[in-house]
Amino acid sequence: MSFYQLIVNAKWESWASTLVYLPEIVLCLTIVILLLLRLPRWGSRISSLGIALVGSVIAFVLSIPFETTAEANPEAATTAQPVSLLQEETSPNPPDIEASSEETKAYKQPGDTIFSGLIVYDGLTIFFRQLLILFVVALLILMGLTGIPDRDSGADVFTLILGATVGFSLMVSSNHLLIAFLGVEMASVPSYVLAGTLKGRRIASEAALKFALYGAGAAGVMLYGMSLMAGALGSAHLPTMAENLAQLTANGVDDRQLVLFLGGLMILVGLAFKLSAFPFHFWCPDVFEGATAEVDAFLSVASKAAAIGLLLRFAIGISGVPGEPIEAPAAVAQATSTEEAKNTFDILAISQTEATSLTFAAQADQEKTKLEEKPVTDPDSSVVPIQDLIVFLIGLMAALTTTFGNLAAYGQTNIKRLMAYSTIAHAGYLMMPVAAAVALLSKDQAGAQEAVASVVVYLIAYFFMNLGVFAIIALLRNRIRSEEIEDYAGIVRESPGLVVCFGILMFSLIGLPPLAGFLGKFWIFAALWEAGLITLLFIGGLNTFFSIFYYLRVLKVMVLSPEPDHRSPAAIPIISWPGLYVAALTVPVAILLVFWEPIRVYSLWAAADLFQ
Amino acid sequence: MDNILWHSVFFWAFAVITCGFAVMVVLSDNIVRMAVALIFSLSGAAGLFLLAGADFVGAMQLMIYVGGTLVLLIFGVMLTAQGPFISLKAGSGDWIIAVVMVGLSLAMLLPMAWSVPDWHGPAMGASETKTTKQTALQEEAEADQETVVVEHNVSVTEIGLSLVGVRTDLNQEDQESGQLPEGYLLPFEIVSVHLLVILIGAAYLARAKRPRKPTKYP
Amino acid sequence: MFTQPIGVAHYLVVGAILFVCGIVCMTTKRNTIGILMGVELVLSAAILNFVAFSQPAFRVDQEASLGIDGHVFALFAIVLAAAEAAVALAIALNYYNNHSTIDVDRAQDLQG
Amino acid sequence: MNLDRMLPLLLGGAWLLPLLAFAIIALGGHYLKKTSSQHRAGFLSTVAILGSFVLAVVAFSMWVSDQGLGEPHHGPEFERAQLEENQTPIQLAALAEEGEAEHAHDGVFSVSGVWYIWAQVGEQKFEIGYYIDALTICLFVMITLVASCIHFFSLGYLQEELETGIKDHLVATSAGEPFERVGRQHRFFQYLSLFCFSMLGLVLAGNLLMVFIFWELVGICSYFLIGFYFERKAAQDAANKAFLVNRIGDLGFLVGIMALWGVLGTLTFGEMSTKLAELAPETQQQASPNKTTIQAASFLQDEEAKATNDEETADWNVGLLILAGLGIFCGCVGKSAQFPLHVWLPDAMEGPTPVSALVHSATMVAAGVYLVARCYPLFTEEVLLVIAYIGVITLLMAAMMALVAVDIKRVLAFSTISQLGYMMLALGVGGWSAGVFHLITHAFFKSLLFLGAGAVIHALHHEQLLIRMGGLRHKMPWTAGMMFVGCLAIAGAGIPGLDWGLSGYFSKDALLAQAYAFAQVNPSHVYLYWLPLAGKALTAFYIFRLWYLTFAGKPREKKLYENAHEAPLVMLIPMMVLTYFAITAGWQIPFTPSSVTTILEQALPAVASFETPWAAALNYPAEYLSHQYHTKIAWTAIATAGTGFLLATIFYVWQGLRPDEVQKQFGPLFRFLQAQLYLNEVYHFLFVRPLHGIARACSWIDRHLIDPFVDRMAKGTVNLARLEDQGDRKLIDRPIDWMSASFYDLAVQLKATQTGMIRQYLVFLVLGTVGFFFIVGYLWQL
Repeated sequence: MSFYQLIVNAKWESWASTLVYLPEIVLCLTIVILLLLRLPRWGSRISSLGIALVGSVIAFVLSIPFETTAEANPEAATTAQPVSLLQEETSPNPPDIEASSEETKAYKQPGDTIFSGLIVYDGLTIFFRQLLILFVVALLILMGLTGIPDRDSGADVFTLILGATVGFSLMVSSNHLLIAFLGVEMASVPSYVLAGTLKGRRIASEAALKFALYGAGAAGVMLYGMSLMAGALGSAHLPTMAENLAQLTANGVDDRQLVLFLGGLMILVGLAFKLSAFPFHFWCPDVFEGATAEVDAFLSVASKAAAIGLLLRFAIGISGVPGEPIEAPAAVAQATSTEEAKNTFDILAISQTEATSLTFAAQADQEKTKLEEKPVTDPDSSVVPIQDLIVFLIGLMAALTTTFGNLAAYGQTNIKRLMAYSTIAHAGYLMMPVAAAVALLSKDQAGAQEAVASVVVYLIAYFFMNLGVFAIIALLRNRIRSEEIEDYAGIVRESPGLVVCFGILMFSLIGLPPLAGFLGKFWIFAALWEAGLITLLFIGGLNTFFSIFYYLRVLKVMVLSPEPDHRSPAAIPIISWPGLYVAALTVPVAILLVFWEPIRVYSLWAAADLFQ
Repeated sequence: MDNILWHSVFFWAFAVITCGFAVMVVLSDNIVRMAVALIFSLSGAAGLFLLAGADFVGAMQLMIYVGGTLVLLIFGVMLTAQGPFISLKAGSGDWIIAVVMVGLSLAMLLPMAWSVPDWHGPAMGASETKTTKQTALQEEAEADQETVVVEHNVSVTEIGLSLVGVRTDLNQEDQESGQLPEGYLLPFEIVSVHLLVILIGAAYLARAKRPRKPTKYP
Repeated sequence: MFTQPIGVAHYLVVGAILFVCGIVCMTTKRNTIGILMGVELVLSAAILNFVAFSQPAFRVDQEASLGIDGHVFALFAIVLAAAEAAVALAIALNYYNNHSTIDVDRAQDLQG
Repeated sequence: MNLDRMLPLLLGGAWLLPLLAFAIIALGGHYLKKTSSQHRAGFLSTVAILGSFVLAVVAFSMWVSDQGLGEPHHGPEFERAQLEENQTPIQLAALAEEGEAEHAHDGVFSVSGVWYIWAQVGEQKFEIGYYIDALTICLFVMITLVASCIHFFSLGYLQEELETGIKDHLVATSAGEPFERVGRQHRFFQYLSLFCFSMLGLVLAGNLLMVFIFWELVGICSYFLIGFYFERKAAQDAANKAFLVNRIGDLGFLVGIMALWGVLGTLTFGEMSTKLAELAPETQQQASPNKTTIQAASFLQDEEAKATNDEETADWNVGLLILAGLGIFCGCVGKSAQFPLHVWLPDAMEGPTPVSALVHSATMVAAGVYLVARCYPLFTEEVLLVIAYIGVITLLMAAMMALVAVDIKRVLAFSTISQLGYMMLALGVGGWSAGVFHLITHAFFKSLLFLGAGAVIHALHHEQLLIRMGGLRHKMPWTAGMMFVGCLAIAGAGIPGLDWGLSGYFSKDALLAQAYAFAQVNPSHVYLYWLPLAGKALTAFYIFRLWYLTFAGKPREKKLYENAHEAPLVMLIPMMVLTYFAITAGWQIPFTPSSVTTILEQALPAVASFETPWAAALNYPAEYLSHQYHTKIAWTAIATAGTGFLLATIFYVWQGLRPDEVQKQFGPLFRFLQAQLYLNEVYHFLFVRPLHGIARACSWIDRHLIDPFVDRMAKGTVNLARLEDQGDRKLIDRPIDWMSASFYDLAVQLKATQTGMIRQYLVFLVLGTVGFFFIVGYLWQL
């Protein structure tokens, strides 16, 4: 096979992959533009914030999954009438019925892998990408409002944020350990710099140093774990690894369990660092206190979301259903998934044409025969112990993390530090449904899907809650020049609207109905119940109780305490850009419960592809 | 003497160099000495790479890593030249913890490293194995000899092609059966973006603040 | 000792020793640069593992070797480690500028 | 004309109009108030409710033109003929079954659907839907009509709330000056609009969950409106009390909803009957004429074919159904102020009088009755019996308390409780349409009475004590006249021979007849007839006592009397409208044999309830059967009411008997009644004091356990820092100190783990990995 032929063959694949990878590419282009604008003289006159905002908004628009499906089959066209009309307009080049399989493959569907299997492009990827890019947009607006990167550092800071976002996106869609590691590094390393954004301040540099050293150590451990895992399973490609693992366990070869366990544990340690899970959370409070509130919001929402996405991919990927074909989902599975998508999510119905699935069908037959040859003895029983181990590990870590985060938050005097512990606690809550999903993998696929969906729901709520709180912290810092809780005393009398928003966000963080936090917690607890993880459920409930006190203490200080004598005026009216920004984040928190059904459908859709 | 495998000899030599200098890095208090020991240790590791048939990786290890460490050395000298070296000594308590950690970690890692019989060496494996990926050449070789050491030294071409998304080491059947070759085009491209971001970030931190009004935020 | 062929396990042992040296370095050195050196040791231990795992000649179950994947992984790890070191150095320099010392034990402003 | 499409549209519009008004006033009320025309908020609200009324009337007329007015079941001749043949109670019961088979299972025409699916849990959906039948339509018209009247009335009544400086004499300030505040009429109308929205939503709701939401919303509105004069301590307390007591009921309601969910798997009204039928298919099939009480052929007992397993499930289901019924009724007890939970309603009179008229007599408190009527098929016989007895207890007890009340509004409040008891009783004895009919007539005459009382209070400048009034008929003849009509209506005045009377005559007659019919076939429950009859005398007595004390005789307080004046037209006209309906609501619609009852009967649900093994089987006579007793009952009832009226006249007009002497003689009883059976005190002892105790315990725990814990954490940090300091100097001690301290504090003082030392963090990174490896590895025996 000549090099030329290979290139030609690879072309369609790469092109199709590039099409669905456009958001990241736009982010990268924005980075380059930000860099190039420094060269010409007039470049400094262009607002780097504007460039970054435009870039991320375009990326967000592109991250909305565009329909590449053409309704070639007339029957299918009639059944899915309203959708198909839209699709035909948006699809760039509808393939004919006679189109070769190669050409139909060119258009990537959710559920496919792209870039030769390195990256999964499925509902979860789409969700995380949208969430992360939307978060970047919101964060950039906040930075514009608070003006924390000044004109000098603006381009640098935005470059770092966008670069880290590309890393997050890699993390959540990785299908390969290399991509996972690359993603973690791309996400972490810019974050180290971001933590030290205010480079003239002692504590900022200290925070960046601690973050960098701890992160480097954790990355080393994680890489070591990856080497063991990949070596023991003979591949770094997650589905292949899962298949090999299933084969290993099925064959009763258990001399590698020590290597596998240590490798998995070390990868988990690396993820736990990103998630700031106990006992790998130590960097988190220090970094949060030293960094600016804007960066804290970035670390606590985007970074956590990406880490939980990677944890989901890894935990479910490695212990997923054994004996599955390695490559892109078989046509049979895809056809069923298509039906499900139609049923569950008509609005975004990502439908597959009959023609396409027919062309896949031939392949599927091949896969089936291949599958039958493989000596997988009892697929269900063989990986269950591994799943149990993963559930135990993640569950234990989640329980410890939540409890620690909530208890340690008690004595805090700095609001950012308090929020750091709160973030730790919420990371614990987020890990719980992952354990539930793995626990349900071999028992109840629909239940596992619900568990993953609960992560999605919680992240949506968490996005608004934490960004809102940190935005308020940043705005107040600009006024009163302090982030100590005691300096917030009686602030309600100066800016009542802001404090009402703060109160709603705090109640939501506790998880009280009818706020968004309740929605997320309810789902997570429901998933835990479904999975039979009653102990974890109990710990989660207990921790919700613990968390009430320290959140409300802040509110108490804001509302009840008398105002200190010497404080610069802190009035931020709600009818002002900063006030409206905060309100815009608070309103969804207050009314998200109303959209229970759309959110449920969306989250289930996002989780669906993981199990096909 | 015929029994001596020179490969093993060199392995042990490089292993001793690598580990010995690594221990020296740990034990030394002087940052310059540490850096020098680190260079030797990493060079030893590069030798081990070469022994494992990873010529290109070994070369890169020497160029990037060892070269990079030189920068570390320069920084170390630069930053500590003014301060007293003595003050940066680790306390006795640290050493006690270190010993505990060494004990625990080795207790964790060494049994793990030795736990798989298949990995003890090509001849020491207990079972006969059937390989699925053997090429015709290898099958021929197997026919000749009882125990075959299938060596696979990855060439620069192969690595280079894989970085642009073309895998030459997987044979035709694998590709046609739908086995997607895991080309590394994406990471190869994306890591360049990463390096760009890193450069900007590092430069941002390292460059002096332009003389302007002091930052107004606390 | 010299008559036995070398296997993956041997490499893993070397890697384990490197790893332990690395983590001890990270936890005992008060010099920031020293800690970074420890990180480098840990990373090179991992890279060593990757390289060892890619060589089919070192093992019985030859089809399970990583082959080119391991090499590429090792390469990327080297690149990423270098990038990380660059940023860590920049941060250390920044720290030094603010604290006039490279001793990490002086970084005590943030605690509790 | 398509009912399926038009009705949701019209009623939905009628439902949302007040919400619109609420939103506008809530957001822009401040600005509305500032404008020159200060009535604006009130007008807005009034226009909104008038619009709702118009829409409701349109919907009503569409319904009538499509569905007709409904026919009365069987002519009286037919029944009489049947009655002669079947004299024994048991045979009567058989007749009842037959009637059921013929009529009750005809199927109720209803329009139901879903506007929005809110959430989906498993197969279950939570929807924003609607369920419209004759009951819904009638209640819509009634509510919007009464609400419109009361809105107009409020415009006059709350005139002074437009001023910027209002002196509230009931609020004591430290200086002894009357408390002065800014008027807040717009707030009043804002709450009123919200209330109307919630109340209409409650009636329109398509499932129990929605009902619960609006149930809580009306509760909130009630809370706001009772506490409208929130500067007054009494108003604050009353609002809190109403809210808290209702919470107890709502807890039961929630339990009921969950139980219902458990047994039926649906909360949608439209699906309930089919699900119930699935649950007990035999009951439906066996509704044959042969079935008698003695046979007691319950679907549980005669199933030899079914395995015990199934029986257990069925048992369980019936148990759950009973729990559901009791729970739902518990909610109704709270909202409709039935016996143990009635204590909040008298206190709720602290709110402005229009509120008392609308919320606490005509609509909100009737919501409980409405819910019982709506969920009627769900109630098993035991539950219905409980409802009936609770109703009887309530009506009698409240009527007796009304005898001794001295506040004009409190008399009316007790009267409301009593009448609600009548409705519950009617529902409990199987008189579905009688109960609902009384609900509607009561709404008219009771809001009329309240508005009259409001006019009096307005005229007397917020004087509410009956003993300080008197002779007001000269000053305010219109009010006096209309209130007299209201009194006659509530007393059930009418002429049995001509079958002519005020609205209350018909409704009370119907429900007493039903009670009589029930007592006939269930002789052990004969008190369910006699006690309400006695209650009727009490009703007539206390209501005329009220009227006499207010309007008749000589003025007792000269000064008050002299300043009194007739109400303005804006208050009189709504009262006239209500008077008209208080008179005619029970009449036959001209040129048809129909009346409000027949319209309502279009929604009559199947009375067939489960016969359960746990209670002696009861028999529920079909409602139309009670028609035969109407004449007989009417004579008895009018006689008892006349007795009450006569007694009141003797006491207060002719003064043949002196109330104070009676009072002295029955001192203990009098005090017992005046203290509302000491229930408030009992509740205080049973609930409030323990709660205070718990609260004290919590605060103690907070102060003595949590605070020291936090303090210790802070101290621990200081100590640790000190230890570190020493450790630097004493190199040998340091590791031990450091380790012991950090490990001890890891367990106890979590905050102290965050020492700020990066190297220590890295140690934990390694130790964490190693620790997880060994611990988990050990646990999993790897």
